[in-house]
Amino acid sequence: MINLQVFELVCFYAFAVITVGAALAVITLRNTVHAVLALVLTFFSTACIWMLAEAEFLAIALIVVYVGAVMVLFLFVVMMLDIDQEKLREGFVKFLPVGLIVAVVMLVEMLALIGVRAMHAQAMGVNPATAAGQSNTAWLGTALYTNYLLPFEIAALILTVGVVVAVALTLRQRHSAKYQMASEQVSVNPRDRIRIVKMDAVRPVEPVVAAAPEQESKP
Amino acid sequence: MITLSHFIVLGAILFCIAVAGLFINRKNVIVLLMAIELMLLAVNINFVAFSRFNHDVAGQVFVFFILTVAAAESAIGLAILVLLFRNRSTVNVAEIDSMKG
Amino acid sequence: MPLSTSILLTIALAPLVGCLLAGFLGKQIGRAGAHCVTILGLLISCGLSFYVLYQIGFAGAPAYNHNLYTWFEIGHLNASVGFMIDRLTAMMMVVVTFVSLLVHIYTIGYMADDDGYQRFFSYISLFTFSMLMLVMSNNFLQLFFGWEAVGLVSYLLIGFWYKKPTAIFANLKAFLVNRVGDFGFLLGIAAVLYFMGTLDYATAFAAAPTLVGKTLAITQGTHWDAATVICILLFIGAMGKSAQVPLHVWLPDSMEGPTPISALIHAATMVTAGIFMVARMSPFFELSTTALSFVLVIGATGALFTGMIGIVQNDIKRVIAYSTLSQLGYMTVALGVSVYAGAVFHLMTHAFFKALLFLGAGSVIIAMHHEQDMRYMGGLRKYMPITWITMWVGSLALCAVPFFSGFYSKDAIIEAVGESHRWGASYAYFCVVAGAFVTALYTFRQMYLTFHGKERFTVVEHHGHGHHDDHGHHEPGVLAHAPKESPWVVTLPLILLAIPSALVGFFTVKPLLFGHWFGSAIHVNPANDILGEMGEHFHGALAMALDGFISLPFGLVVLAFAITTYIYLFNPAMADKVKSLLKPLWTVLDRKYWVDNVYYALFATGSQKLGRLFWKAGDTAVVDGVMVNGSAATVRRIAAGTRRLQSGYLYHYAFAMIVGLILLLGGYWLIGQ
Amino acid sequence: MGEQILNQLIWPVIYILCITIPVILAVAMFVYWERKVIGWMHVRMGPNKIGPLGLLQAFADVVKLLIKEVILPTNANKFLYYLAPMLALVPALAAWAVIPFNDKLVLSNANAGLLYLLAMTSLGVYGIILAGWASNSRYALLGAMRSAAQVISYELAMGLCLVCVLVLAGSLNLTDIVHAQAGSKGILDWFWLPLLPVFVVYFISGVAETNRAPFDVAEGESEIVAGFHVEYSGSAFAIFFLAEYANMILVSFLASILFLGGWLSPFPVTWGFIGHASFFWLFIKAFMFAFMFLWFRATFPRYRYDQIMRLGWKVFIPIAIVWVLVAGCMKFYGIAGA
Repeated sequence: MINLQVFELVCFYAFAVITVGAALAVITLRNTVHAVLALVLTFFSTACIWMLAEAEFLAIALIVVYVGAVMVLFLFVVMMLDIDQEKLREGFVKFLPVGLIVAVVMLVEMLALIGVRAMHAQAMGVNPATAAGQSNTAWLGTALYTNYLLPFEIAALILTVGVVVAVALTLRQRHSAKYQMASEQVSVNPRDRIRIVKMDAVRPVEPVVAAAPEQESKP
Repeated sequence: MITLSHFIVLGAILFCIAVAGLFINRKNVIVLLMAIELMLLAVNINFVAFSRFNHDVAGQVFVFFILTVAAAESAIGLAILVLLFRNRSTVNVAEIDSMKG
Repeated sequence: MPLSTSILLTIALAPLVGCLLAGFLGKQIGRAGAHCVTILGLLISCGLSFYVLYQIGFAGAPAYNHNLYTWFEIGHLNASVGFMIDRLTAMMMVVVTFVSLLVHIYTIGYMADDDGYQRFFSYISLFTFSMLMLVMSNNFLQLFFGWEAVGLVSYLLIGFWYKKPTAIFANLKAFLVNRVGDFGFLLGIAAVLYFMGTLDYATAFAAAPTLVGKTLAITQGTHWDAATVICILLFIGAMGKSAQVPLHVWLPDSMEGPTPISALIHAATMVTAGIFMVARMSPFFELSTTALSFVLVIGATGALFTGMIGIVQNDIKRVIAYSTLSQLGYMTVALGVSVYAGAVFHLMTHAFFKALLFLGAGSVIIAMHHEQDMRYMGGLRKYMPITWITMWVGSLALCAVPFFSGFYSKDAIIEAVGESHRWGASYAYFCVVAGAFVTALYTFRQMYLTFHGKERFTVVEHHGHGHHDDHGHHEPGVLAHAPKESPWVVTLPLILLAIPSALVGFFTVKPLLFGHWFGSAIHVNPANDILGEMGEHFHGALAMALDGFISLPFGLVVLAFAITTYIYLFNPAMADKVKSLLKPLWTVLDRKYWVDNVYYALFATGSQKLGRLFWKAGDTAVVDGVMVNGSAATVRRIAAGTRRLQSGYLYHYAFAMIVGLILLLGGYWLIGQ
Repeated sequence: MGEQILNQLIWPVIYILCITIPVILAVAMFVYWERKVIGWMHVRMGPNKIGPLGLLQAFADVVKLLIKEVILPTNANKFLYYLAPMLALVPALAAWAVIPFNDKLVLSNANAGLLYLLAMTSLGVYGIILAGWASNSRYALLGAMRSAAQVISYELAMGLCLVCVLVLAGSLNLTDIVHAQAGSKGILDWFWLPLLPVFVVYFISGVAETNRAPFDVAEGESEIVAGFHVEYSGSAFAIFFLAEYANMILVSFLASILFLGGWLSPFPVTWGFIGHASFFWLFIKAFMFAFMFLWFRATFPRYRYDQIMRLGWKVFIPIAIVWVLVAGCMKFYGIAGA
């Protein structure tokens, strides 16, 4: 008989291992594109872990927002910029020990604070959303649109500003490109373009010959 | 049986990996940005876990906002990065030290 | 019929309107517009002033005292703007507006070529407004406002030719010296407020007797009589404004301003503000014989010794300026012996004849193309007869020749001093009598040098006429054109001033001096009422003049006339002989008793040294060295250290953050243990 | 124990196969159908040699593709080059997990089914990008960039259209969405009527999202040869092909479910037999949409790239945003929606 809890635990460990492994890959992989993909995997497995915590909405939101949008942006940037990978790797080995020491020290401290051995035996218990008779999405949505309405709107504003800023930063006018300016073409004035000259049909006889010697006789 | 500690420890490990990433990839801005995303993820894991175990919606709401703001942040960060690359032809942090005192 | 408020307001504000129009719209309305509006304002003001004088002085209207506007109230202190019009005020208003009107007219001719024409008219109208506010005030605060405002205009007008360094120096000097006096004046007002609790004249005067017996501890353990302190402080203000020794030094230098200003401000009106103020404060001064003696001695000293300087001056305006100082001394002496009416009477006559003299001098200066040195004049009589005659009228009035207006006022003062038994009165009597001699000496000398004798200038006709407005002449005594009589706008005021200079004393001496015409405006203790005693021997103006011919002062005048006539008309070489003979005395006078030098050494050099000390020790060392540069250097030093932390490398900052986080976590963990 | 393994592991796998195999077969037949239809529209015969009426043509193609060599371009990133087709296919197939065929017939009746769909469609772009980049080819990279940008842009419009639907339905569950369209008036109860502009936007966005004509600049033959999969051949190319057609069919099904009442009959329930709900209706509707894909391809000239982006950002997204408000109002005032 498969114990559901054991199954969940196994799943958790599996995803956790994938998450940690992918995260390690993110920081160690030589190729930045691979690193980005490793990060995508990290997000993906984290989303699965959140599923285990029955936070479905956030799990999917994580995938939609991060995997579907942000990481694609990363990929775009990484691919489009002509980056010298090797130069960026300089000092990797040199700083590896420092990084490891710092990370380990910090981890030990954190674990000590959390109290690994005690392993807070707080079981998951009842899903609060189910207890409230709602799906997780509805539970979160209700909270968002009632108690957290103002922060929600502020977040919307931040996103808008973010869009504007990102566009404003990267927008550049290409002066080499040639455009047709429809408005200018339409509003052009004929008189600016052509000049209508009235001329006699027949060239008049010029009395220049007679006048010339008279001018010369003047001092 | 999954307990709260499972999540928190996972979060801690992820965070420390991100910190280590900051150090060993000290030249590549893109990886630095990704390390920061990892840190945020670690924090978010904790939030989700606490929300789930304390039966409090606030944690998940907070994660929602973090996701939102972090998305905006990385968009702007990448925009700056593109601009930087356009002007300096590098994403090497070691060459970006105009703020040096 | 009581006076109406609107008339009084019109008197005060008409010059202000003229001032604003000429000042702010000067460009738009042009030169003619500027002098038209200001003179119109003055005409209205002057005409109404005569009407007020008639109403108050002769038609029996009651004195006017009302607050028109409350500026602010703090507790019991009520600062308001109001008018107090009694006979004293009414007379002052007439003097001020009449002289001012004539000066306005005169200015048209005098300033015709000046660039600052509109500005000048604006200033003198502003001055008239300020002076009217001063004399019409019914409280100390408004008095102080007017006091400072006339000071301001005086400052502006002395420095009217602001491109001339000497003018700037002179107006700065006037300003600084007046500050000394004004400081005393302000302290006096503060003392009045302290003891009386009010700034209103009527209330304060009514409460004046309560001052008796009150003392003030200026330093620990000393008891100063309150009335004496107040009066001396107020009088210090008068000393500054009325140029009394030792604060007289600014007045001669103020001659740097245009001549109409010298006539209006530095002879006729502003400098007499101090005299007016003391007369107005007579209820206080009568309480303190000490203060009156102080006034007496100061005035007597000024009357004689500043006059003596006038003898050796060569600048035509400076002679008159020292004469003004001397005459102000006479007025002050009159105040000192409680003959306030005499002081004010002399103020009035002096205003006429001194303004006349100044304007006459101005007329001469115009004719001489802005040459002011009398050594290069002489014989002008035939070129400018009107100026010559009117100047003689003014001079005779100044010398107190009987029948001229100056005689009545000055002789009354000399007589009153002789009658007085106040401490210092004998010294003062000597001074005023000797002063009569000195006055005649420098007056006749000036007249002879200017109008009589040989012509000491040469006329060189230039081809062009373009140098007319050139103030700086190329060579002393060389003129481009022959001198000629001034235009009618200049001579008309001379004639109009010559008439009162000659006649006003004869007609007004009886009511003003002996007829208690001022009534309650001037308060004199019965014990001090010298005029009353003199009035018993008074048998009319004619008799007084006839008596004057046999008095000692007139004898001295005749003597002086003889001496100067001999020297300057018949034996010009004698002047230099006398000069070398009395070389030490001449030097003393020429150096003006070294007062300026002493001041310069004491205050200017002293404050310069003090300033240098502050500059070196305080500013350079402490403020700059320690506080400004020091703090900057400290910041720089700290920054130099911390700057190394700002490597500009992102990972260094991240490292710092992480280390901080590790330490935080570690500390938290340790505490948790 | 064994029963549990059966229940929790074996059956789901069988279910998944029951969906994926028909989808793959459907793709094969759809390709055949496409060539036929376009042929008819061009007044040609289309494939007619292999099998009766050329019915086996698609299988012949598959066999040909499978036995062809997969060529790895020089300096290509081998791992990503092979990973990319799978990344393209997996989301395309995984999305089917939440598609309900009728009341009961659904692999996972997930609460957040619509969200899941969004997530899966957003993943599809990875396959494209990685394929373009890993090929180490300018054409491929350019095509990938164009395609990815296009997909992401139209995903926004599409997502906003879905928001309109879920506002009216009040649920993220696809089955519930279909139920919300049930009513006595048949076709008039479906969401296409109150959401008509959004319905049009959604389907056009779906066409653009799958990089189909007239939005197929990513693989525009005349410009950049064949876009991101220019370097692919053999089975790897087949997988991309499979993913694209699976996506087309998915979009057709989704459009039917979201706007045309899924398995509901267009006729009122009271009309007896033809008023009954059945998954045949769903298939008919989906077939109609799928046919329109082909129709578009045969009919319209290709858009220019900037025109595509302008259409997405400046026309569709504003329309969808406005209609979210309109849908909210309709819901609030009870005009439409459950």
